[in-house]
Amino acid sequence: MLVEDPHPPTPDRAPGAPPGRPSDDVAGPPAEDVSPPVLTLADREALLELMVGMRTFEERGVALYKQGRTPGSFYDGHGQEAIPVGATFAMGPDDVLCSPLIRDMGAHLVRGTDLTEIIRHHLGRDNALSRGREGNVHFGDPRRGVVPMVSMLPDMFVVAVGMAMAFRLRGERRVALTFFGDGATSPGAWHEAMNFAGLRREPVVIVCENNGLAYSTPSSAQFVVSPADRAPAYGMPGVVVDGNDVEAVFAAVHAARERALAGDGPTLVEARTMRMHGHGSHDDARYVDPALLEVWRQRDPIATYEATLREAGIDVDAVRTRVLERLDLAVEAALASPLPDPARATDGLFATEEPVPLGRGDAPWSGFAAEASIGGSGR
Amino acid sequence: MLVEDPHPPTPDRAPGAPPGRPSDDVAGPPAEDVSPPVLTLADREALLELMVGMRTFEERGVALYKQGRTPGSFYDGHGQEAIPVGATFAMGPDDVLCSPLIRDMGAHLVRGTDLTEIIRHHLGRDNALSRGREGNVHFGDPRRGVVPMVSMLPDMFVVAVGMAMAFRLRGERRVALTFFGDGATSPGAWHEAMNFAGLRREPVVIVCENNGLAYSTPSSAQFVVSPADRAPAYGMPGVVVDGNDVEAVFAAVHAARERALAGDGPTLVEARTMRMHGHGSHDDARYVDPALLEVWRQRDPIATYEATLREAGIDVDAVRTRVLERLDLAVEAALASPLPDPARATDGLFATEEPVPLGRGDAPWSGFAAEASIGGSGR
Amino acid sequence: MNTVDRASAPGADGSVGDAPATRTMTYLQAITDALRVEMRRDERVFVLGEDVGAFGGAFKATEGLFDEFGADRVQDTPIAEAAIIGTSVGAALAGLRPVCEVQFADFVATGFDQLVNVAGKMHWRTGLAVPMVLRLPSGGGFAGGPFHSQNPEAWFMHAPGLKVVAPSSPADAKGMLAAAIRDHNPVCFLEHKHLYRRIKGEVPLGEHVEPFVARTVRSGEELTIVAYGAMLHLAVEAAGRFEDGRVEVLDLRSLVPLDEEAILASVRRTGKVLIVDEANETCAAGAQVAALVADRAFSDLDGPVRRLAAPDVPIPFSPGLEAAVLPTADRITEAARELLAY
Amino acid sequence: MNTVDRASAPGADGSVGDAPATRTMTYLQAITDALRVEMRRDERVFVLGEDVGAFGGAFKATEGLFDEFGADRVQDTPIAEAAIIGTSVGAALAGLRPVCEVQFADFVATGFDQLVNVAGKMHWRTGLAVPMVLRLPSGGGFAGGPFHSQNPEAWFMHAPGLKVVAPSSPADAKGMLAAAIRDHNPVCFLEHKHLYRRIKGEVPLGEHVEPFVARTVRSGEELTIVAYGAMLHLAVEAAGRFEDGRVEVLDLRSLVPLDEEAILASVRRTGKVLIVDEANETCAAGAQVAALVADRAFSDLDGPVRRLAAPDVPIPFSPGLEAAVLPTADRITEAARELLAY
Ligand SMILES: Cc1ncc(C[n+]2csc(CCOP(=O)(O)OP(=O)(O)O)c2C)c(N)n1
Ligand SMILES: Cc1ncc(C[n+]2csc(CCOP(=O)(O)OP(=O)(O)O)c2C)c(N)n1
Ligand SMILES: [Mg+2]
Ligand SMILES: [Mg+2]
Repeated sequence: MLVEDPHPPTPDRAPGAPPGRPSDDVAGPPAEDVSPPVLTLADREALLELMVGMRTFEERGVALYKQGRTPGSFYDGHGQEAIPVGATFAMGPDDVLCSPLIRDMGAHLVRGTDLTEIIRHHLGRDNALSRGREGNVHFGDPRRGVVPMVSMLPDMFVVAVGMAMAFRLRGERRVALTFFGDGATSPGAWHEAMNFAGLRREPVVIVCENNGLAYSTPSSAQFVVSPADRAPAYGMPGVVVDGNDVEAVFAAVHAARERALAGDGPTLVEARTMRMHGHGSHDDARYVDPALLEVWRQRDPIATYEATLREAGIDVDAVRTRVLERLDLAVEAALASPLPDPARATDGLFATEEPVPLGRGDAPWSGFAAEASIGGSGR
Repeated sequence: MLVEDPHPPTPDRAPGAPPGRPSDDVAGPPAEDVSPPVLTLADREALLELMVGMRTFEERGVALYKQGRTPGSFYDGHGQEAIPVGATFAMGPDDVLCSPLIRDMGAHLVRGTDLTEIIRHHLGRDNALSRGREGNVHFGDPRRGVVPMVSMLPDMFVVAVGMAMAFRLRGERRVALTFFGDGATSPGAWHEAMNFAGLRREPVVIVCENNGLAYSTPSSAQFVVSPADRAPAYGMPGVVVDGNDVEAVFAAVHAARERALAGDGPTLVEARTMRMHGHGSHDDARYVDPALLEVWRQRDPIATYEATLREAGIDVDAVRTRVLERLDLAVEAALASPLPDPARATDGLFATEEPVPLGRGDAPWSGFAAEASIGGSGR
Repeated sequence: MNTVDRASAPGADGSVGDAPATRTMTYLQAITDALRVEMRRDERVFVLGEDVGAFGGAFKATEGLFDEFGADRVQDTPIAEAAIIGTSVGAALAGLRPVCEVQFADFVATGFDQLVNVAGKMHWRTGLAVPMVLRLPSGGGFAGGPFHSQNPEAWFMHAPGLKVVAPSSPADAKGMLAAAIRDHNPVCFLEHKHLYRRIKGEVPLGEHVEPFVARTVRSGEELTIVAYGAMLHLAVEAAGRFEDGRVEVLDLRSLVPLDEEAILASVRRTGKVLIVDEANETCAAGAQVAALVADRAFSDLDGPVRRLAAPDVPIPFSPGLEAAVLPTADRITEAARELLAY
Repeated sequence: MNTVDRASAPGADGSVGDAPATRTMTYLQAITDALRVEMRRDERVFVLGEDVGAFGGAFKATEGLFDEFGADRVQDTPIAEAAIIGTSVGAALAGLRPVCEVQFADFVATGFDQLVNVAGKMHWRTGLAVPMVLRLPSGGGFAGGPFHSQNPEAWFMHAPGLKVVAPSSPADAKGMLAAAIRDHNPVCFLEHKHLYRRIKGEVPLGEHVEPFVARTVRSGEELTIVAYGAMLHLAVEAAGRFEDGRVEVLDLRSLVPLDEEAILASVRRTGKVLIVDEANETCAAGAQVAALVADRAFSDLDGPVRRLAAPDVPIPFSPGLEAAVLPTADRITEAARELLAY
């Protein structure tokens, strides 16, 4: 029954709010009393290794594509590695990623998805991730809690909100992490997802990768107010972070996750960065001023972090060597893989068996080691 | 070529902005130096008459529906008359309404649409507005610059932005006025329309009728932040106005129109009111607390305005009498009208002739009398 | 036996050996009953949509559920069909079984992308199941006009990965909704608004599940009328105007999967077919059935493959116009007569 | 004459008395040419879409237009298909003639509601014309995968009020796009991505308008193959494998309006028909053509109404899988052979 004044002043809590949730601080910043997460030296080395892994993989991917060995298209996130890596590093094993997008190869690496399978997928070979039915960035690893994306932007954000709702309804201690670009804030689906997430305080962590471009279109032709500044319009905080600083991304996403786990709802983390390559490998991006690229190249997330870690005593060259060795083996194995069987192209349109729950992903951050297992289900 | 920093601070003007527009004050309040519009005694009497006309019509409409003479459904805007009347009263003859919705009968009256045709339309008789193809609130009068609505909320807002774009591109001095309810801010189409309007500074005047309810669902279960407070997220001002005060609505919409004509873009006017009847005549709205309705009944837009005008010397009883006489005649004529010819149900799916431009509507505000004609095209 | 105000109703297949207890219900009550029974049976099932909570939905299909199951399992949503569908996909991926109500089937167009591109393609692409139901109050016949009368099922049929069902009787409404909820795939459940309160029938109490196959509602040797949803009742009425044993009526019940064998078996036997659709004619479900028959029953055909459907215009509001557009028992009878005489 | 890498192309109807000057163009160049010519001719025409401005569009269909016509008439939009379509409806109502580009036809699902409910129904409901064109780069064949290969035309055919056309040759691409722009109705213009750079043909310079009717591309007496878009080329290739004069190929070119008389005339003469569709089979354009033939050409049919289409699954990415799903010249040949032998 409608008894309250129909026009509650912003941002009072709606009576429709989920029970048992605190009603303060809806649109405020993340709680200040959360102690900042500690990154050990091993964590930091892992972060570097994951970023280098992403870049090395993608460089090889570009090469394979240009050699004509990869059908369709190839997309990379050169210069944006800190975002998928830093954000996913803050996720626990039972958290889900829904979904890593076009610049987020590193997220898959953090979760531990097999590199050979990923390359098989790109090459259109038979593989455990997509059976050749999908290509380029359209893959995930449900066994590791990673839901594959669809192209339509930002549909998977809506889906992530629904996953988070399920976690909330069941009282589980887990969050859904979602990624999208600056351009993906323009479709109506973004608004609906933001609104549902904010209204119902779903435990969803929202990472907007603002690289200033949507294909050839600059952000300035997408919106007048930046994504983080729009978050309060949905009763959630928006946080801007340096998207080229992997530790900063980790910290911001970690705080957002804590907030979600505490029942305080979603946070939009806007990670600012620059797309350093074309939209895809087919695009020379001549519409971007080389001088601007040069400015950002000075801020390369890997080079700067390497310098920091080298100073901290880490053997960054060994990291690179390890990564390259793994990659070489994976590429070799993938290139030797068979193509999928055309006779099976049409099977499995419908599910005929009780669905298998999503599995748990790798959660390499040392901070999780101490934590008790939080009840995820295997796959 | 992308040369600017991809992350301009909010709310700097985007380089994609239409040329020749001032770049200040994007998200600020309407300019203060616009002198408030003057309402003559005749204007005020007209406002009252239009509100009374709407209410009287709708009460008769409910009766006809309950008598089973009106097929389908019937919706009314009892208690919200000040909004469509006040807002449309601020429109010039060449402005378009796209579109009056479910609570906006008064808008049609301001534009001068023939009452008998409207009743014919409701009754499913042959009529000039819809030929019986549409019913209840689905009508407009293109000859008077009023585009009929569709049900899908808030699709016509998107269309209004497109009409405004055409006016801007052709350099015409006219605006598009659009209406929608609080609930209609949840669909993705709302976001896309707000974003296009704000980004391109379209001359569109946006009236949100916040009556606290979307069917049975209170606003508090639709959003956490009210529509006016969301407008700045799109680089446009949001203004809250008492939706039960017809002169306040008129003034706010007048200011929004001036702002749009000056090239400063859209304004969202949130008119706060209360839905005093059910969602439609089929709905007893038992989900609304009677005490809350009683509070709002004290603020009835017609009763309070009548009191004011009576004090100002206007013969309000004569107004009621005039309205009723016109209505009786119109109902009688409509009930005597023939049904549409079933043989013609399928004709005219496609347009085969050069489209006829929208016509000019009545613009009864005395302030327009002095203004020169602004180049609209007849129909 | 179902009753219907102006048509004899299709028989429920009645003769079960250990027949469960039944009760007379309207089509609408049968839907509510299915929701209640399935929600009691499986705590993963929840409903969401506009005004489905305490209000019980625009048509009262969820009446009583909020009181019994609470706000978490009977969720009022903002007006946002893409989010209703998209969050349901997410909830389904996370192991729940959402049943969404779209207030009128017409509004599904605003959530179309989530349905066809996300829900429909998920399993084939990724192996992930999306067990969810989209309840779509559809159809005309009550002066709903162009935006409250649509029959969008053909759009879904042309979107691989969606199941599409359209019951015509109360017992089927219950049994097929239960089956849809238990299905591991996204199911578009077309419930016909004009049948909600107009038809009553015996409905099994407790658990009741109907498979997604066609059913012969009336047997005949000379002509097969294929129909589903509200049109089934008109087809039965029309068939009843001919001598017993001449006109067979097949209730498709499920459009995806389409019970091709049942259609072909009937048409091969009768040699003639009339396909009735309430939807707009071009590329409707009936076109698919016609194409199927024209290919795979060709050698048994003794006459042209006839269709009756709404012409390709929106559904008009004014009752006289609407009646001119929607198929009627008279027009079905007329077409049947012509075919029988062919 | 058009050329195509692996198939003989459909003939342009060539033999015009006072033939205008022509130039060899790709299908894509022909589209750009149509836009340029029509924009020069009518200042109400403007284009909008994602990246269509200085960048020239994802496929470069609008290349050069921004430089010639400026930002007002070649508008980059945010990623928002509903707004692209909906603001176009508004601009059309206000007297302009928008031509929207949807970056890939697949994304039209996100703007579906504006298209089917607002644009499509407007004229019949209100008498207001909505002259606009939706350019939809569609189709597969290049490892685009499930979200970059779709053929959504049947959805539009089932939405009254939309015209739907799908040219197969450069000359038609130009002439039919010009006709779409001059049409007073919303027109879905399906341009096949796989034809963009693969086929070339002679295209009339300057103004060139093609009506929305079918065209006989190859004459024959024993079998009609009905196709459109990319499939037309495969049909011509397959027909060429039989002796001259046996297999007729009809290029539908327009799906709404559907040139029923041309289809019926051909099938009545040949007595057999094979309908080829790149889209998913169920409720596709081909189903409508089959239903039409099975009803109105029944007495002239000498064999079953055969269809070839993509099975009801998303279009796979891996080239071997994709080839297994899309119709090929070989499969068309095989089906034609069977029918000829029937
Ligand atoms: C609904 C929809 N429309 C259009 C596209 C085509 N498209 C693919 S990526 C892209 C640009 C995305 O920009 P952004 O979200 O900023 O991500 P970025 O590429 O910069 O990482 C576009 C327009 C799409 N994927 N989805
Ligand atoms: C896209 C869409 N979904 C659902 C509906 C059904 N519907 C009609 S009116 C209404 C409530 C509208 O609320 P609001 O916008 O606040 O307007 P009000 O009725 O209060 O004037 C709903 C849900 C619709 N018209 N459009
Ligand atoms: Mg971007
Ligand atoms: Mg409201």
